[in-house]
Amino acid sequence: MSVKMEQIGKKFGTFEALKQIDLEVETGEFIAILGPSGCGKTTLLRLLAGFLSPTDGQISIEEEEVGNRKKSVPPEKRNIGMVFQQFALWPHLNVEEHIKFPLEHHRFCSKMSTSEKKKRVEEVLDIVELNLFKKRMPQALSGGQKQRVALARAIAPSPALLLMDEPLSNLDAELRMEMRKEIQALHRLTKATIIYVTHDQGEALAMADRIVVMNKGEIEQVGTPKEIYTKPTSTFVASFVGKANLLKGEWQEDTFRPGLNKALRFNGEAVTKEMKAKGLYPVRPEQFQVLPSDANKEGIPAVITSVQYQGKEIHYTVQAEQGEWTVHTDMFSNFSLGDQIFLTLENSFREKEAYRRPQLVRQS
Amino acid sequence: MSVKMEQIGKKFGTFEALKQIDLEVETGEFIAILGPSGCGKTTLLRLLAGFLSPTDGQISIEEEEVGNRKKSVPPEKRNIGMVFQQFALWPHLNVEEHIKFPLEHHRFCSKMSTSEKKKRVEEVLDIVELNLFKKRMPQALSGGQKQRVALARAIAPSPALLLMDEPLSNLDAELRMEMRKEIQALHRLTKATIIYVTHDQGEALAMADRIVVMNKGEIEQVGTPKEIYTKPTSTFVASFVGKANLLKGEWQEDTFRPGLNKALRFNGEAVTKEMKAKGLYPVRPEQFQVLPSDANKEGIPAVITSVQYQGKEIHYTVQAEQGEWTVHTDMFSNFSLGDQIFLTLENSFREKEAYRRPQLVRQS
Amino acid sequence: ACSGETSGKESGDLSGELNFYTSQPDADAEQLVEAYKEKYPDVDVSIYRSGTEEVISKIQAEKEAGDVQADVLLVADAVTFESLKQQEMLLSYESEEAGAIPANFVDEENMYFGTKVMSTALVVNTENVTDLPTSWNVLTEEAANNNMIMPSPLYSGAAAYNLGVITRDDRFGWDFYENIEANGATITQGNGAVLKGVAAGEADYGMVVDFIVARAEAEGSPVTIVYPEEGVPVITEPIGIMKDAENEDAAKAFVDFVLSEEGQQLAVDIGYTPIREGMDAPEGLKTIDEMDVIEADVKELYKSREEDKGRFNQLFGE
Amino acid sequence: MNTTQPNKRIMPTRALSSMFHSKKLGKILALVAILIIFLVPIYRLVLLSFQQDGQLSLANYTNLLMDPKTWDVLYNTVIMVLGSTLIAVTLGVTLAFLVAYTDIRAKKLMQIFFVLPFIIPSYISTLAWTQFLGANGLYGKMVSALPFSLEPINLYSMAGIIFVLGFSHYPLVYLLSVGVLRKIPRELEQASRVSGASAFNTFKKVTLPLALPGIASGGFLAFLANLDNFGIPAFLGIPAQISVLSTYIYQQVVGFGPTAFERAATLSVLLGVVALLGIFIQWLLLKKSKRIETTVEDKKPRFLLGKKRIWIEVFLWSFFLLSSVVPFVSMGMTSLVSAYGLDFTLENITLKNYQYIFETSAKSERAIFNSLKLAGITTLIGIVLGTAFAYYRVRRPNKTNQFQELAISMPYALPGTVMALSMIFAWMEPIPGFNPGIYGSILILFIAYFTRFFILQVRGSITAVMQVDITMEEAAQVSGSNGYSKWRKILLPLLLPGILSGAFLVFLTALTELTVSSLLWSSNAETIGVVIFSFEQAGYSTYSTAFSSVIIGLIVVGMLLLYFIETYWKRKVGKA
Ligand SMILES: Nc1ncnc2c1ncn2[C@@H]1O[C@H](COP(=O)(O)OP(=O)(O)OP(=O)(O)O)[C@@H](O)[C@H]1O
Ligand SMILES: Nc1ncnc2c1ncn2[C@@H]1O[C@H](COP(=O)(O)OP(=O)(O)OP(=O)(O)O)[C@@H](O)[C@H]1O
Ligand SMILES: [Fe+3]
Ligand SMILES: [Mg+2]
Ligand SMILES: [Mg+2]
Repeated sequence: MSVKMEQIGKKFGTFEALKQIDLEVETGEFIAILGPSGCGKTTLLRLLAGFLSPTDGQISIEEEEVGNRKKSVPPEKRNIGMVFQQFALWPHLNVEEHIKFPLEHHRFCSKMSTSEKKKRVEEVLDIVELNLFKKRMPQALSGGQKQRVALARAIAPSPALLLMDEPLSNLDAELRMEMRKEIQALHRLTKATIIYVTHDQGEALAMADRIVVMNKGEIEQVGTPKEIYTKPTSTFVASFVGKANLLKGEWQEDTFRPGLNKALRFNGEAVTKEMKAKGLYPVRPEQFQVLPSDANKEGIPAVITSVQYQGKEIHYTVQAEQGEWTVHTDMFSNFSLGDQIFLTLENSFREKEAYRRPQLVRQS
Repeated sequence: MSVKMEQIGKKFGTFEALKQIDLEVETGEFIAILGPSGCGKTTLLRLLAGFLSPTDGQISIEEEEVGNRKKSVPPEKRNIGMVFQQFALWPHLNVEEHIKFPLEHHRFCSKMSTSEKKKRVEEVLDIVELNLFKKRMPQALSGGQKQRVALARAIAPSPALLLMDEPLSNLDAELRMEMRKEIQALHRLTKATIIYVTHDQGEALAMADRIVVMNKGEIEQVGTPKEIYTKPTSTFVASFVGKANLLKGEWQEDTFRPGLNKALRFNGEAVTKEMKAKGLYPVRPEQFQVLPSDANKEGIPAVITSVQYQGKEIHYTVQAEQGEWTVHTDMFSNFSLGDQIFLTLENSFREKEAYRRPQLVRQS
Repeated sequence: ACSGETSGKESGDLSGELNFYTSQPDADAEQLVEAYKEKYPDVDVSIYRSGTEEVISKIQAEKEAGDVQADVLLVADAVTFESLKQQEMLLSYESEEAGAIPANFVDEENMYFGTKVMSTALVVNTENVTDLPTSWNVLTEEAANNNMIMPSPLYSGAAAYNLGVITRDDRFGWDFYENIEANGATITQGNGAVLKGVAAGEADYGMVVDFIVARAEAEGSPVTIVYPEEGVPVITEPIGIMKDAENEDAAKAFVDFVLSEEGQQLAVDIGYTPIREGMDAPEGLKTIDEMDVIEADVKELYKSREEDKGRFNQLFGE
Repeated sequence: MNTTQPNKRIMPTRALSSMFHSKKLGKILALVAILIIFLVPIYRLVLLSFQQDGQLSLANYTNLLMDPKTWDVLYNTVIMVLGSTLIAVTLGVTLAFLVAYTDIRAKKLMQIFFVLPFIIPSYISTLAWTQFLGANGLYGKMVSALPFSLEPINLYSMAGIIFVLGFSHYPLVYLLSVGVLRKIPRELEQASRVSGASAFNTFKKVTLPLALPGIASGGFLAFLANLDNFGIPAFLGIPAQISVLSTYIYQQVVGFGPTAFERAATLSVLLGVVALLGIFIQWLLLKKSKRIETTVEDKKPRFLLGKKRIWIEVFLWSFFLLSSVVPFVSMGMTSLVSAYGLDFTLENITLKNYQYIFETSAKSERAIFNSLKLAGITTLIGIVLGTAFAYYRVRRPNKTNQFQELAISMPYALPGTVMALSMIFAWMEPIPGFNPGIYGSILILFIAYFTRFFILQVRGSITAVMQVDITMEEAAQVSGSNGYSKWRKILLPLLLPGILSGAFLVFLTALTELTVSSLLWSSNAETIGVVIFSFEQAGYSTYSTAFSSVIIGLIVVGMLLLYFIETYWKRKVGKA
């Protein structure tokens, strides 16, 4: 189902939760909405579902205007499914009944016989791995189990437009990975349009056809995961999605001279023109090379302010003169809080070489 | 505050949510509880808080028995703070009042003057970055904002024991990182004992002094993050925390011969004896080397079944004869669904060399 | 009277509907109507029965709403009728049967007629009082100190009537009520509550309408009625026809029947003192001839009722 | 894209706009219906208060307001209503709390005793109380056994009125709060406990504010019930010469003279103003109340009383003994003696009163049947319309429905007598000159009951709707369900306990209604109340108490039956 939002604005009282949102979604697309807490993701979904009316602009579904300042086609007429961020489970229905409900009522869900419904319920229970819990009431479920019920209810009728508001936030990594796969499979199978809100950029990058990055009620950038990750057009996207540290300095064509150590040169062929215009060089945490202070090598001086063990990696936060940066190293580095270090890039000094050559296989 | 659980069991009706839990927590320790959805994490916290009574065993806090089958010291006498998984915000109080509430009631919170309370509220609002929202009611907050209020309320009175149930699950990566740091700072500052439930092993590895891995109501392993990550004593821990793929094969002392390609040899000095006893060799996703089928090199044959773009990495799911495995490569690999590949390890064939030498700096 | 067709203009057999509003006890009203219907089987009588106050309020409300539904009215006392008369709500009817009724119980303009005699007398709890009093003055004496009950004129029309009559009698006047007040009288809403209070022994003396005492006594309640020597105020449960009565003929026949010997005998059988001269009173009650009746001019009573009540209220108010 | 397909675009717009119009039409119709049913009677009353000698004038008001007696009465009224409402709320909330949250036993059985004070006619409970506390009563005997002397309590006083009113009307608060309390998510209270608040502080700062919808609704109904009650202030106030608005209005109504009615109307308007006060307080409270996450009634105890339990149970049952059993037993005893006032000794005991009621009086049966029919229909229609209105009032609050709620409340606030008279004004000739015969048939009673008791259902339902979070409906809607199926499967199950407590109140009040019926009944349409009233008035206290005992006995048996059916059913379903 195609969706179009034109110049959408939404105010709560005087608070502008959404500003001038323009977005077109094609039938069958998988769109992830990514953005920090409070940026308006849920509000956007609620507008699409028809629970809220925009204070400005209009929303069309399948070329038909369904929402503007004055009118709003009610949710049940929109052929949608939705996973609510806060689950919204019905306390008087058990797991199975939750899944059966949309099968019985969704008006776009083809009429099913009782046995077909039963089969579908079992199918969906399988997907969310809740077969053993089908007779449980919501109060007797764990947080993650509740969330899976909410997911199951939304996908059961295979709606043409599926709105998901952080549907996996309460699940452990393992299960989350499985659910991701299930959602992707579902997407392939039903060709449903999916609009998927998440705070986890890994999820967005992995699953979406396109990602919409939002900030403070506005859209910052729309693009494929690769575009968003590798070609951020704004500092916000660079730091939010790519987790990039933005080094300030001077650009001379494709070469960057960091402000904190003018002797260094970084290759910057792959850096977007927007960054160059701002005099910034984005460095992702794992791109840094960390040298101990006694190494007597040139680099940007910084001090370790936090160390987080991550199994295969260690994440440091370092304080440089320009601000706080994040640095990831493999698990064998061994710096402690307060250590003085120097940061460089692999490609510094090697101006003539390509920024980084594609390699077939990683040699970690 | 020291906590001790002895032979704790908890049944809901006939369902055993917790079985024979033995756990000792030292004063000032930061314990993370990690486990899949529905394994009993929340139940454990609720027992510690005093909302539930164990059906077996006893709980002591500071050597004093606070809960067993028969008696239960009420929560307000336990000097604790808690972040609820489902937030449990009071709909009739605004953000500021939520934070003020424990300051006024917590009996272990030193009596504060009105101005001190005010100051503390501002401080905590700063920590969770909700200054602008202090007069908002919970209904008018986004999911992540609500969660931060729940966090703020729990930490405000600096309780001696802080129970947190997935306190960051609704936050974006950026904010989550900041909150992590704040919680760590708080921990350093107040020397509070923290018991932290999470489904995110990154969080657990980064923050905790010790990690408790649970599964199906039982404790699988307790240990420091390094121990848990590098020396899993059970297949569950290996795969759940380390995300390790467990290759089946034969052990000859420290050398492993994978079942799917008997010609290969893996070095296995670092592998725990429990794994060896089971004839398993754990391989973490990023340890695999992936060779294309035309490379004509020896390895374990597998087929790509899913590709997930992750920015700096690409995550593949592959189907080998022994089951599904997860493989992470850097962003420059370029396999598609259905591709036939061969998997090897860096240390295969090199039996004489150490499994992996510590390196000071990562050369990614 | 909204009730549609009035077919019975001919004097022979009457028909149509007749709305009878009354404050008589239920059973009494029913017996009366049954007896009437035996004579005029085609008249369909509907009874509305409630307290005098409620009946009058209802009629007033009906008037306010534009159409009085009642045809025949029978309520406790003459003053109430006087007020309706003043509001020109009654129909004048010279009943042939009225001749046998003492003239002072028939309205000058034949708008209402007394139908029975109900005196207000003393009620005494026989378990606690052995020495039966003889005078109203017992109420102002030590024996009745904080030990007597009377109905409130503010709530009960009959009590208001008694108040008017007694205060206008030279032997009593307002002094009598002042003394009662000083003696710690308890005021209740109506006669029923007085009887209950005395029967239950909450107080030993009470001022109450006679027939309910006789009835209770007959059933075995520890109470008895005492007619004081000074005489008793009497209410007559008058009957009258509403001006806009739609079924005038049936209404007139009803009045005639109530006043007739047959109708009066019915009252006696139920337990009331008949008003028709020359008939016997039921067991335990005096006939009208045997009673000394304390009386006052109905018109004057009507005019000064609000004033009387006001004075009473002041007297008994805190 | 917008301009290329004009047909496709206009069609739904038109359909939508016509729907919009029909919605508007429905709104207007509802408004008109409420105007007619609830406001016309009051309108006539107000009009009357501005009339003197058929002329429009303010004289009634100036006269009344200049009369110091009026101010006395107003003062008394306000004291009485506030005092008794306070007692009713305190008792109601305390008991609701004990039942909803603690592990006391036999809660289901207690339910029966909770409602008894509300359905025992007030003249009976008043009498029982006065007898109990009177010089020869049980209390007197108990007190005289004490080593020190205690003043006998004089119920014939303002304090007495407040006390008995409070004890008669606490069930309203109890019934509307107990479900609300049960629906408060446990975690909200737990969050308070881990924040260090004691059980008591948690109750004060979290539970109470969250239970506000129920407490305010119940308190408001108790407020109105206290305001319009006539029986208790009449019985206890007349001897003490305390007049309050309801009794004072009655005095005016039964007074003579051309201004009697007008004065009564004017006073009724004043009473309406006092009722407005209650409505505003209620709105203020409800404005503060917030919707909570929707849960089903959680009947598991939240507080284990431990050793204290037995003492609290003893206290509770003594309380029931006093507030429910004593009046009930005293009524039963009266109904068994052969004549009023006789001692309750073996030779005086007889069943003849019951015999009389069942054998000689066909009316009793007819009355029971009529009352059941009236109460049943009123309740059913009330459930549907009351819940619809409540939904609209809570989900789309606006000036119109706020005003409608006010209009709906008024008839319950007016004393029964005034209310009945207003009904006559309004319904005898709803269109001047045309009498459809509603007045004079059983229909008028039905309309009167509906008008008067609709607010009970509305409050019950509003309380219920306020406890259902909008996301419950949103989830239903994205699942494709709206209208019928959403109501049947999602809303009704969640609303049911609240709706039923409202319906329960409507049914019981309508079943035993006395004042309004005694003015509006017509031949062959007598109700239970009318029969009791006429026995009582004729001095047949033994009959009236026998009849009351039968009625209350039937209600109790009915409730017991429900109780057993429920436990039986649960056991059966539980096994299956
Ligand atoms: N009241 C209850 N009645 C019956 N079973 C329950 C009840 N509460 C929890 N359970 C079950 O106990 C198990 C443990 O629940 P718990 O809430 O502790 O899980 P959890 O580890 O917190 O999971 P999650 O990460 O999904 O929140 C779950 O399988 C759950 O379904
Ligand atoms: N009813 C409301 N009244 C006022 N402000 C509101 C209301 N609902 C939401 N907001 C505000 O609008 C902004 C956007 O909220 P929204 O729920 O869309 O955020 P979100 O992007 O979903 O955040 P999260 O990831 O934390 O769930 C927030 O700042 C929130 O405080
Ligand atoms: Fe009377
Ligand atoms: Mg959100
Ligand atoms: Mg949990």
